[in-house]
Amino acid sequence: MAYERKIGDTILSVDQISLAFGGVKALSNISFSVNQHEVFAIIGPNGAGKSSMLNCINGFYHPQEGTITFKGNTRRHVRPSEAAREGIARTFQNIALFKGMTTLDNIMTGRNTKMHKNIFWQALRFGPAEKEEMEHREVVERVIDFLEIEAIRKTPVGTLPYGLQKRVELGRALAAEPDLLLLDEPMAGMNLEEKQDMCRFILDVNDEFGTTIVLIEHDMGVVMDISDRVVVLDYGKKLADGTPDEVRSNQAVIDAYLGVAHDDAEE
Amino acid sequence: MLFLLETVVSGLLAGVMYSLVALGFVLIFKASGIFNFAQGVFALFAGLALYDFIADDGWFYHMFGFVLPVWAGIIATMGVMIIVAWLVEFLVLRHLVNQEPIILFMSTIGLAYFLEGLGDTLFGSDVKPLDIGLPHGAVDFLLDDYNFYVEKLEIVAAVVAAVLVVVLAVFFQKTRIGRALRAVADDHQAALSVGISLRTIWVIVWSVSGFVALVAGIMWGSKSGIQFSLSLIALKALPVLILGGFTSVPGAIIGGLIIGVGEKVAEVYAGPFVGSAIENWFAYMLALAFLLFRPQGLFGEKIIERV
Amino acid sequence: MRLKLLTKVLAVAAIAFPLTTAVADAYELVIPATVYRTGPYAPNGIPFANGYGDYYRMLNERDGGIEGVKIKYLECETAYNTKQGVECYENTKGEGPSGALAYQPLSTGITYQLIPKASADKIPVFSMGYGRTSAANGKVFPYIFNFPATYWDQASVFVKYIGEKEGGMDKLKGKKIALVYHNSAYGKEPIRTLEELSKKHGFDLQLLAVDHPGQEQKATWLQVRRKKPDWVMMWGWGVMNQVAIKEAASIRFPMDRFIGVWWSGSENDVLPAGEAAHGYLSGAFHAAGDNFRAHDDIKRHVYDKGNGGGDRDRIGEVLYNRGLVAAMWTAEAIRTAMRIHNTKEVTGEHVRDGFEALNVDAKRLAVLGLEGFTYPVKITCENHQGPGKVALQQWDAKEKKWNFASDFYTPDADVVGKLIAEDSANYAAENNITPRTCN
Amino acid sequence: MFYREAGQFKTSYRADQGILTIVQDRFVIGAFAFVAFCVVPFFINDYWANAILIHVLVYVLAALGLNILTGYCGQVSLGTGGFMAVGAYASYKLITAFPEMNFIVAILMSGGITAAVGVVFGLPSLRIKGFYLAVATLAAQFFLVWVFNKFGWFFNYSPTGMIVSPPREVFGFLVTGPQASPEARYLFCLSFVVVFALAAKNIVRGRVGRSWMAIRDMDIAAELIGIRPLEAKLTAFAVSSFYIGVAGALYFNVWLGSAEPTEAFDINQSFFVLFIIIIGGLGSILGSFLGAAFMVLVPITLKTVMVDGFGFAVGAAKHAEVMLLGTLIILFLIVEPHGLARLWQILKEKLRRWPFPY
Repeated sequence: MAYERKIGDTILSVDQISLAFGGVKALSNISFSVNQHEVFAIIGPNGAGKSSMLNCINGFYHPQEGTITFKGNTRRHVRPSEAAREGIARTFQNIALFKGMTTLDNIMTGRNTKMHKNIFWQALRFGPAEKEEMEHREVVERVIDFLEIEAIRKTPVGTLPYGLQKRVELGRALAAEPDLLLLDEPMAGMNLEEKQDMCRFILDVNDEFGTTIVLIEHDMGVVMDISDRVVVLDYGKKLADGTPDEVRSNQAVIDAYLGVAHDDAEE
Repeated sequence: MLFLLETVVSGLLAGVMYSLVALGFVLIFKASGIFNFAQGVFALFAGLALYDFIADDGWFYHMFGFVLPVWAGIIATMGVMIIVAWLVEFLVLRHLVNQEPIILFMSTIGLAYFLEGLGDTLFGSDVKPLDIGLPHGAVDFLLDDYNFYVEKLEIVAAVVAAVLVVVLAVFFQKTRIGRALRAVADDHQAALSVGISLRTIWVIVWSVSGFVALVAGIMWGSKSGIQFSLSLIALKALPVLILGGFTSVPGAIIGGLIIGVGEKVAEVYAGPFVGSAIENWFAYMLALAFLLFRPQGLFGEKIIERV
Repeated sequence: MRLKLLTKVLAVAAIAFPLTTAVADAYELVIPATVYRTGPYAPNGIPFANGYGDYYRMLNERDGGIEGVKIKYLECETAYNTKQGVECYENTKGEGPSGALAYQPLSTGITYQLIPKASADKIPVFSMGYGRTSAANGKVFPYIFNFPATYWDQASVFVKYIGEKEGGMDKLKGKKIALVYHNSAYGKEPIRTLEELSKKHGFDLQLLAVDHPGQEQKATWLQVRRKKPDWVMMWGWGVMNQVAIKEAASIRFPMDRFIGVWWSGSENDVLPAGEAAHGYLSGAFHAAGDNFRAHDDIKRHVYDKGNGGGDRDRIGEVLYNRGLVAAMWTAEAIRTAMRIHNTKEVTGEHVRDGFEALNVDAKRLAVLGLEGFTYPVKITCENHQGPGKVALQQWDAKEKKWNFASDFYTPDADVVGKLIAEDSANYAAENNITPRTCN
Repeated sequence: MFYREAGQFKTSYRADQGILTIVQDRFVIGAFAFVAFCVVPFFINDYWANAILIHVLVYVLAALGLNILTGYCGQVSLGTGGFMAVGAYASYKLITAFPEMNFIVAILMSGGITAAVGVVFGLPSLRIKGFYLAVATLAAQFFLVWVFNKFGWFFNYSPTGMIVSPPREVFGFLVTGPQASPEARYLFCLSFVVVFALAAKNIVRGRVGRSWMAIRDMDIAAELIGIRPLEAKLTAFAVSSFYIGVAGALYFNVWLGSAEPTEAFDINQSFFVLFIIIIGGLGSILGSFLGAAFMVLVPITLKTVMVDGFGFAVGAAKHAEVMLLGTLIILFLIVEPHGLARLWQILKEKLRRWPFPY
């Protein structure tokens, strides 16, 4: 169903990542790469290490081994704020909005890394700071239009329903105009209509802004439908990667999903 | 060398006195997540009430014409503290369920104000010498034979503190109410869902910490007389709290000992070089230094961050 | 006791009685008092306020005021807090046609606060034995009075007393004297003087600060044990006094070598320590006890009518008497002002002149019913601190009363005078004040 | 009926992001400003200036500072008293060492010095959170007060450690010292407060303010969208301390005129400012004004009513006042935990719909 798009070179490559909490191995020797302009899905059962993987990519967890190369910069440890400044944005499994702020302000925080007027100009506001603010407001308004959330612009996000909060969170990530967008279960807990909307937004983002997307999702229908490539994790290990069709026919994946008994010694 | 030992022992004993105050904070924080600013005023209020029951110029004497013996006075005061705890739950906490910690903290400040005014109105502002027969003065043979000074009152305080901790531990570990308390401390929602009444638990916890406040009030009050300043002992407990962790009973004791020894040794040995009266800020700096390595306090529960 | 209970009941029932009965049309002498009956220092503030107020109430009842003009005594609660003192001052200074006639600020912070303000408003401040010591220089501080003796006088008198007990001032050389002080402006007052005196006499001065409130003094007394001073002086306040005396008793420091400032020498301070406080010394410039005619008058004219400020059986406590003597001097200053300005409608400025011409000698004291209660005081334009004499009183734990342990000593004028000149000159320079000339 | 926004359209983002977007609001605030600047000075006397207006204004400024740190950035601090002391002592040293220095410059520089000190004591906030941080800032409180009490250089070696503010002029009007007129001192403080409140409002609705609030609401998520916690927290500490330092300088120079560290800047000062922002409303500029007015005016009103109105004995009145204040605080928290500012907002919402029930 995907559009005819120009898939570019590798933008992100994950190389031999291992992550452990105390004695528990969350990820072991994971490698894959994501190409520019791609919709890339990470799937796997609960506890497979999907969120940990995202957390490694944007620097919230620091893997013990392996490297991550983003836009040609190879690193293992990076602070999350620096990852964001390099162009990685994300949404969260449990919504992580700023509850005390309005929708508009939440999305404006996404522009923070792109605003540069210092605090003295801001205290004065009149003049350059205001001009800068207005420029970014326009960008944010485009995001708001795009996500069709104009009506809740001035509402504190804490009071919004779940589906809308998810949308605002996506808006905040989009406002940063990222090169790589990480979506952690963007459709969890949504009904069919909301899911359809969300799919549309994701594909539109990918299409209109050319943003590379890495997403985690449980709904196989959705994943197989919208992603270009899929990587399957299970118990911290990579089972397979490839196009949806390849993955669908992979025996290991089928076993994992259909619940064939695990060889525990493998752990 | 002997003097250093004396300083350390004095510091440990002073630390026990701080722990007595800190314990009350810990109990309430553990069970309800409330930082009870009124704990110091509780100690004052309990002391005032006790004095009133056992002295011949109080309300009690005027109303009934006799005074209570000390043990009965303590029991009667405990009754007063239970009533206070119940009123606090009924009039304040009940209406503030699920508010942010800082709001609850603020409400305890309102409570502190109220009790301060009430205590003064009911019992007057004079210094009330509290003598319930606790020994005080130096331990004679040590001072006479070894020139080593230890205060009797503080030894009593240490023994009382030890007994108190044991009693609390037994209460928490072995009794049904204790188990319920621990359940509430772990997770309010879960505790509620298995049929534990949060309100009852809160009344019990506040009563217990009222009891701890009474003990602290007796110990500190025996030293200085019962007076308004007693409510300020809370400030001595704060560094102990951050060092030991807000949620740990052993933390309150160990924290108290560390702070006590640390500040006394610093004051006696380093004080003269940098100018005296450093112990107040030194206690906080010491606690701060520990915090930089363990941001949740020495015995506090580890803070796990997730997204 | 019954009365106390009654007061309590009244307070609880929120039907307190009016302190002053205002007569709208007559000229009244407004005397405000910034008292502290609440807060950590209330135990000290209450007896002082009672004594201060009772004396005025007695004058009103007995003599119809001062020279027949009623006194309007206004209390304002500060809780020993400077910020509340500001409100009290502003609230009371314009009261009545006379305006406030004299302030008794009763806290070092409020006194410093009022020194410039009251001077600008031309209202005398009578900080009796406390506040800014260099205000003794009337040329720089025309509206501030701190007689009969200052902290610096007192420090020098204590050293004299110690010298006498050691067998002569030359014996002070090499002796160790420790100062345990409240770590605040008040407590730090005597340090400069003692440092000068230690240079002069060659004793070794050890400074031990105690932070507010002073409930925990382990470290301080450990240092006393370690350094083994021969004498300990204390500039303490509030709970610090009680704890210090107890701690000193515990380490068996001899009480008759432990001298407190006159704010560390009341019944409140020694009673919690019980027998152990026997022999403890403190500074004093007036007697303790209620065996003076003025006390009888207060009982008869004030307490018998149920208008007393406190408990009848606490009349005559040290701090009560201190309030009383402050009221007496203030009233005499107003009387003097009426005489020299030949008017009954005196203002703050007149009362300032009254203070500067104040002369309460032994004869006058006898007339006032306070014979031997304190020593004669004469104030002049230059000298606002008076004679500066201080005696030592000693606590008798068995009788539960204070007795004089010495005569009134005169201070070391050389040392103190130099320091006053120096500090008041600094103040004048910083605040662009040209000292006035006195003639 | 009268208070509504119907028919008021905004045609630019600029207009939409104004502070007062409703005409009626602008009118009310304008009227307030007019009265404060042009009417009050003609009626002010010593009592109103010293006991009430300057008192409130100084605390508004301190509360703005603490609100930036606690209300907007979520870092609870109990070091306010200590930081006010830094501002006060810095200004004292500056104006006594350089008598010719412009007084406004001296005050702003004191704020700058306080900001630097604030940043140093803000460093632990990177690791320590919540009440642990609150108690850790007490270390700053006690340490700073100790320093100013201990080292003679700070108080020009006066024998007691008391500092007294010398008379200084601004535009030819005395603003400190006993001879300064109440209107001059009031207008001086008012101007500071108005300018600083506007600046604070501008900062909190711009980029910096949003990053503070992001840290407050969810620090991890804030970091993951590119906000550097170090930078955000330390700017909050710096700006907050700057405000508090200026407040401390005004508190000492213009309001009290003299101060000693152990009493004027003690721990109660820290608590008092914290009460103001909680009662007024955390994260609200208006709340700082309402809270300061509440905490200053309520006790004075209670006292006046009880002592002057009913003739209570002062001691009993004080006890009753403390009890009533405590009760009021609890009552307010129960009625509206988000403070007076939120109460005001709810009132406006109601007014907007009035006279219709919904």
